[in-house]
Amino acid sequence: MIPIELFILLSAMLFSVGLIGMLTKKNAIVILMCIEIMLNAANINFIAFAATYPAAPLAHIFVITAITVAAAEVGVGIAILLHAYKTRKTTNIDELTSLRW
Amino acid sequence: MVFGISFMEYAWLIPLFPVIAFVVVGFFGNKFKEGGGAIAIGSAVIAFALSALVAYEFFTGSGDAFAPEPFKWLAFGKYELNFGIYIDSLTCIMMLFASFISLLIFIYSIGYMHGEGKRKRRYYAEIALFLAGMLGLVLSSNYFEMFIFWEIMGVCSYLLIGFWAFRHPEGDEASVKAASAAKKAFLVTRLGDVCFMAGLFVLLWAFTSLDFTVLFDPANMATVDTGVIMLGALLLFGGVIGKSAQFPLQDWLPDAMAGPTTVSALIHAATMVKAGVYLVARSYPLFIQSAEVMLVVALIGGITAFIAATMALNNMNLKRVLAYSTISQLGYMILALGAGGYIIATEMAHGDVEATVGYTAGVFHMMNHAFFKALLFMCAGSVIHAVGTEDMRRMGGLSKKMRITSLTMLIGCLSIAGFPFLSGFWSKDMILEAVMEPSSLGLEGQIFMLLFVLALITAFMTAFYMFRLWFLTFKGKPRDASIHCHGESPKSMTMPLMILSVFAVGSGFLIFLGLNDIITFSVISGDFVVGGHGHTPGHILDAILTNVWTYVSLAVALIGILLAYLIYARGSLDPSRLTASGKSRLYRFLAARYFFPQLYDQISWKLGYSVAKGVDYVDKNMIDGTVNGLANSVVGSSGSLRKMQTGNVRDYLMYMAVGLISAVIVLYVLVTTGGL
Amino acid sequence: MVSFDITAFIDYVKPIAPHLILIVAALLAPAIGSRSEKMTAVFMTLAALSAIGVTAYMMYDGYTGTFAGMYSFNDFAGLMALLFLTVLSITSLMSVPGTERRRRNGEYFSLLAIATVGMMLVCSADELISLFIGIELASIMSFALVAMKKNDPRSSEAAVKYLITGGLSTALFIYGMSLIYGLTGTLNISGIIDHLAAADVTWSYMIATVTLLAGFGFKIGMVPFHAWVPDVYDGAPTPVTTFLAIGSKKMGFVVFFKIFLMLFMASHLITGTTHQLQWVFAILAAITMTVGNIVAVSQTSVKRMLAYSSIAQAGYILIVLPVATDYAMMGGLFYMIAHVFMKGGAFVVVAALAARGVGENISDYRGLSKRAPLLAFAMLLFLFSLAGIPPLVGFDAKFILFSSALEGGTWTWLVAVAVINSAISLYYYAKVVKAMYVDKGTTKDRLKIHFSFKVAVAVCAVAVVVIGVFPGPIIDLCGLGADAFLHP
Amino acid sequence: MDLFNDIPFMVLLLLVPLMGAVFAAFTHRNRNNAKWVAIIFSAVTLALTMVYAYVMATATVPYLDADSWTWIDTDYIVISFSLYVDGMSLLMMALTALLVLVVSIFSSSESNSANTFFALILAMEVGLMGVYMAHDYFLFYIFWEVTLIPMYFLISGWGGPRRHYAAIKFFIYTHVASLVMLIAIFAMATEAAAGGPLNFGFDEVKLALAGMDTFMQAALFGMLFLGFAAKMPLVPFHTWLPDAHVEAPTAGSVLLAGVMLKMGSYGIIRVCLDVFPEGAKAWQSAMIVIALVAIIYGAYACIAQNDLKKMVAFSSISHMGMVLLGIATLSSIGVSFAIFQMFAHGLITAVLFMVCGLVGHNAGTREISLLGGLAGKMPIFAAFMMFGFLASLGLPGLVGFVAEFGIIYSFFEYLQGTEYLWAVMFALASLLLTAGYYLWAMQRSIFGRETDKIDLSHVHDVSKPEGISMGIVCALIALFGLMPGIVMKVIETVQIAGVV
Repeated sequence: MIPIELFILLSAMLFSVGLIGMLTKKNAIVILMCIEIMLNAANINFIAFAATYPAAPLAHIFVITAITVAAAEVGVGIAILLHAYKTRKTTNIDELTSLRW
Repeated sequence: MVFGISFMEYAWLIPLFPVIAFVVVGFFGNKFKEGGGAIAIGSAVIAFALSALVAYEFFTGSGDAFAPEPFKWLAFGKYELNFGIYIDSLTCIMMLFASFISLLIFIYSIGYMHGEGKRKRRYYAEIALFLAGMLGLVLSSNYFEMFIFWEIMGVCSYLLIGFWAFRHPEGDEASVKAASAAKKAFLVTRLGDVCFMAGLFVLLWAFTSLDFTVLFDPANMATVDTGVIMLGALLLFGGVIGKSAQFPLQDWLPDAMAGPTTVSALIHAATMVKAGVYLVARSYPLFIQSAEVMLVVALIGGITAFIAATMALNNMNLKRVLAYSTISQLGYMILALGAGGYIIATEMAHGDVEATVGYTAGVFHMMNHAFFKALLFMCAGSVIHAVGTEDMRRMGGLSKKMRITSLTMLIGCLSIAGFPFLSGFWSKDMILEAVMEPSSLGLEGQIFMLLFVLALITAFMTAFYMFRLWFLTFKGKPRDASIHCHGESPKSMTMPLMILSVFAVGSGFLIFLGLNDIITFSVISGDFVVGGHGHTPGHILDAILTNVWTYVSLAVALIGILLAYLIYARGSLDPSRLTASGKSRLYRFLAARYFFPQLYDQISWKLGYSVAKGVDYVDKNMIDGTVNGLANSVVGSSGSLRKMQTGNVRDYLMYMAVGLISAVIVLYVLVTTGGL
Repeated sequence: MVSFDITAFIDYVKPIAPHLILIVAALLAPAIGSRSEKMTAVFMTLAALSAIGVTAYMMYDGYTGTFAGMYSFNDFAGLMALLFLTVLSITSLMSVPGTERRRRNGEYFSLLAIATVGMMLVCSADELISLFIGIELASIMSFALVAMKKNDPRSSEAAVKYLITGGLSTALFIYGMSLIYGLTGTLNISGIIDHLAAADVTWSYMIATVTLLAGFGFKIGMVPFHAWVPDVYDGAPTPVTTFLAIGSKKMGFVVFFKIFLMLFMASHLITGTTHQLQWVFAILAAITMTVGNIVAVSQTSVKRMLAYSSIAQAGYILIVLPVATDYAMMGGLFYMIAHVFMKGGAFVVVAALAARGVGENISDYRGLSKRAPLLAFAMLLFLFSLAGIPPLVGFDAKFILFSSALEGGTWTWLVAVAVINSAISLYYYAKVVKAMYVDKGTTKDRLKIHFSFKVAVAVCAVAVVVIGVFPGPIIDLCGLGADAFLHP
Repeated sequence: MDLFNDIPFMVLLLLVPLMGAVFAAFTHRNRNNAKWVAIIFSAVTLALTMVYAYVMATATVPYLDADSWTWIDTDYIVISFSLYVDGMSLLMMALTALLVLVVSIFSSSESNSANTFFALILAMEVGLMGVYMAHDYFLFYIFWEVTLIPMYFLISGWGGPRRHYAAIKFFIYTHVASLVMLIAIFAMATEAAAGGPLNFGFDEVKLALAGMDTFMQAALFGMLFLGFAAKMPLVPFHTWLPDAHVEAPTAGSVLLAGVMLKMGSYGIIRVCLDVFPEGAKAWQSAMIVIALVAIIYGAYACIAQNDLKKMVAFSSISHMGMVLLGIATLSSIGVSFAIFQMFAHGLITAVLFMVCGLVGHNAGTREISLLGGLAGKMPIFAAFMMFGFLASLGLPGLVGFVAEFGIIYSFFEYLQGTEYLWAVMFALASLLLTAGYYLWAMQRSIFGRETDKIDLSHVHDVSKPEGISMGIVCALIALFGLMPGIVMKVIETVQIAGVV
């Protein structure tokens, strides 16, 4: 059996990748993708832990819910980005700085 | 009892009538003729009449001080402050001459202030209150009450000295000077008043009351530490120094000449400055508890008498010379009281029984001085009224145009100079005798010897400067053509002059007509009566006429008169020879009043304004600066913190990430260190 | 044969009855919205009011119950439901004159209703899953709501920012939840609390709790997870801003209470000492209120100033967490209720003025007392209430909350910080008051304010004054809520 | 008289001005109705106060009245609407009622949004009355803060050129001080509650804290003192005052200096001394030093001022220092005279600020260096100014003297037997300094050369309402100066725990 630490490590790495991606990327769509990566890191954790706690199967439900919610979020997100692109002609978040101070 | 009524019970009405006059004139004076002057005069008449009745009743009575149960004014803790009346012989004399002279001055004012228009209302209201203050003060049954009237007089003098503090008939410069003089008078006397107040504290604390009946009771006095009484007495004397213009607070009085001459007469002759002397006389039972206090009193009196006389020597302002002479004469009175008290104090300690004339001399001189100084001031006022200037250098030869004035003023000058058998002669010689008395007492005796010499020199200088004044004003030729003399003053002014000159001549004889019994002070020490009686008229006459010093002082005075005559009337002596044409250091020193004004200015400037500027700087820059600095730092940090909100969402994400990591670190630190 | 037992069904869904009302309303709203937006708003307001009625009745009845083992109704959930429903009705009311949205769209109200349902679900959630669903429901609806001003680039920019930062927060707390699950082996919240309270604070414990903290801290605008707040509040349509400020922020607090407050109290029961996370919360509370207040000082836009003040207010409410007593919890609830009316009222005024063309800058408010006296007076009440001037509700709230923090003496410094902040806040509130009342405006034209704004403002103003003067019943209610929450 | 016994005076004294404020607010902005509303309602309030005073004086327990209604009664917090009036409260209330009436008359020519102006003044009266009656810390704090708002608006709406700065400074500064006090109140209540529900009643807290140890007493005393000190204000927490006064309209200044500052000293006596007698002893020396510093510092600052109103403002600081000096002796004499001084200063300072307002309004400037010889053009004004200044410098026969005499005497008595007897010199020196700055100011402003720096051709003297309002106060100054026993009889009944 694969030790649980490896899963945690994997998820932590995924999470970090997502986080770093969010901090460094300028394109809003890429950032949305980074968020998805981070959500998936959490999902991996849930599944891995669920294996160690067979008595509590709710974790799987959580994961499925999370995936659904993430899909919805991305849906709304893309819509918003489209909207932004319509009004601002850009999805580069460095240029979306009219609201400040 | 007169007419079956005990007027002493109603003595509180005496100051009340002038107060009523003050209120009526103050609010409705312009509805009356002469700004309500008649009302003020009427109140003075009533006050004088009542005083006379009360005095008559007192002198025909048992002679014990009359002190009815006072009105409880304010009670706090175990203390009680009362309002009441206290009548003894001193009270009677004081209120008699104060109300009488004030009455004359009020009448004189009708003529003197005639041209003041609407401001007369203010004038009569204020002098009425002034009189009320003086009468209240002499009738007071305790120190607190006395202090209140004392201060009321102070404020009246402030108002009256500053009567021309705006729209002065002589122009703006004079207004400015009057305003400054009024302030100076109030502030300098207030310095004394603060001492007085401290004295009240000490006495109140020691006796839990300020009533004379309590304080002067030997039984109560015995329970209090002598040092405390001494402190209290000295602090009270501080008040006297301020009010009676004694060294070193004498300098307000010459400046106070900025007021109308009637006011000067009122302040100098009848009220205000006499209040200080009265306080010493009144507080004799306290003061004599300590010889040291009396020595201080005598010293201050002697020094004041001397230096004020020197300042008068070369002054050319008619009123100022009189002002200096007032200070000098007040010094005399204080000196006499101090010397007499010193004897009593030392005698009480030794148990000797001997009489002293000091108390009698001081009070007697106060009375005489009231008459002749009122006379002198009113004469001066008459002159000023006629010529419109106070500068003696611009006068001269006025005796032809102003016969009554010049004659009455001559009587005044002779009296103050101590010309034989005029009032000043008797009291001055009694003072000299009183100062001489303790000179046989050891080390302090030498001090009194010195004081005696000072007093003698003062007598010479007094004669000299008074006649210098008289000769410069009335004799010789008019020195300034631009000065036009209106001739003699109206009746309302000359009448009081003539009445007063009678008193200036004759009031001295009262000492042989029973006054010596009235003005006595005695204290029971052990089995003995110290101080008091033993001065029969014959004794006094004998003492004065057989005393060699009487003739010495007389000679000295005559030399003074002669010198003045030679210099200022005959012109056979050129004063510039003595003074190096006014350039000698001494001359300038005297003209600058011993540099006292500069000293006052320096002190008030350094201790007042400079410190104030410093405080203001601290307030604006440091304290308020801190407040504003704090506010500005908030606003400033707001400005910079706000820049964190760049608008770029990646920065926001960064803050979140940094926040996350720092939170973990903080938590780690907390966990490993076990919490804060 | 499967018989349909209607009473059994009602009993079954009773714990989520208010939610169901809103869901039905949300489904109907687009249909109505296509005909008349005004009607939709009124409809949604009525729906919210009927939900309020149902909730109030259930609370009055003393009802408690659990739906599907996931959502339970008790006094706390009921109280919070009332709060969110009030928010919904205020927001709906102020959305009637839809000048900020060009097209008729009933779905706007649907989104509002669904978001409210999400918030209410959070309050009654017993499990992490239900909690997560509630949060996401509210969040995703909010993302869309912020973008509702269709042609306004500022609105879309705000939405993008909200989306991205919100996404990160979602990622953070879901990651935290996964670690928590790993640590405790359960998704039941009370089970998690029992586990964590007894456990040693390890690295994974720390990372799990801090990621949760950061994720939910985002919702309440806790510094340094606050940076979206001013931009989003500024860019969003004012009704949505109101909704976010007085609604979704409270949801964040509920989550904090559910996890951390319970954790602290449980841990205190076990160890008798202060949990280390309490210190973290205390520090964050101090930073939050300070930053919020200080930055608010230099704002020129009323809306933005109110946004920063929202951050500051969140800082005050955060005091509840370190203090962690029944009294503090009650104070926190009271503060949240007070905040609904005072901050809500202020935003309604801003919206009402914006609807008549008055700008959002403080300088635009000059001379307002002459142009709209009652509105200006209401604004004055709201602002002074926010500043904590008696006898308005904001004062009572601060009074209770701050006084709760002095017990034991550990958090006196926090009260001192709060008090200093409160004084600073007076400066920027007074600036607006001064503009309205003291400064002379360029025009003296009377402003005609739409009726529904008037109603909303009046409701808030009356609440601010009446609760301010007679806080007793609300305190009792909050006490009930706190009791039901802390001692189920 | 039984006739009056059933009247709920305390509630009426809050309600009548409140009603007045509402009425005044709704009168027409440009008509003259507001001033009549203000005058009538404040006159009714004053009359009520007087009747109340009479009723209290004749009651079986003279000068003591209390009433309480449950207000907030929950498991966590218990607050009652508790009112309590004793001699000190009564005096301050009478002063409030009087000064509100006086400023209403004085300001009757106010035409700029007169309705709001008079509404604010009456609202102010509600707050002030409330502060002096409240007997529950919650209530006390509410009224305490409520007074700030009308004053803030009065300053920033009707003030001078730098009014915004002054108003916000006043508002925030005093608010901060109040908040410090609030923390202390929380701490007191928490300490008193000992785990139970927080009860903010004065009596309950006092009872529960009776056995508190000295350290805690001193700490809480210090915090409360800080709050009250900024209100009084004492150096160095005073800098809001000169700015506020300089910019405030006359009515605001009169109320601010006349009754609002007294809230601070009232609080010190009512709360600090009464609840923390041990704390008071611990702070005694510090209080004395602060008081002396305030007295001397204030007086010196006066000398340096060029603005007449600023000078008067600083003189308030000096005189309120005198109040603290009386309090700091912790003797019944000292505290009695401190209360007396609060009353006296309230009257005197009202005249002073009205005088300053007049000179600013009539001559167009209050800069002393620009004034001079005004007595010629404005004799009545000059008389009022002189009266006010002389009263303030402690002229015997006027009310200020009695207070200062008593306070300095109590200080002197306190110092007896210590080695610090010389300290009384500072208090005495202040009398001299006070006389100095007042006389100097008069010399330069109303006496001497008629100024040519400002146009005096249109200057007019005191108008009728102004004269009436100042006359009333001046008459009272003289009345209570000549018969201080009237006031002292009321003060005597005040019972404060920390006072021997």
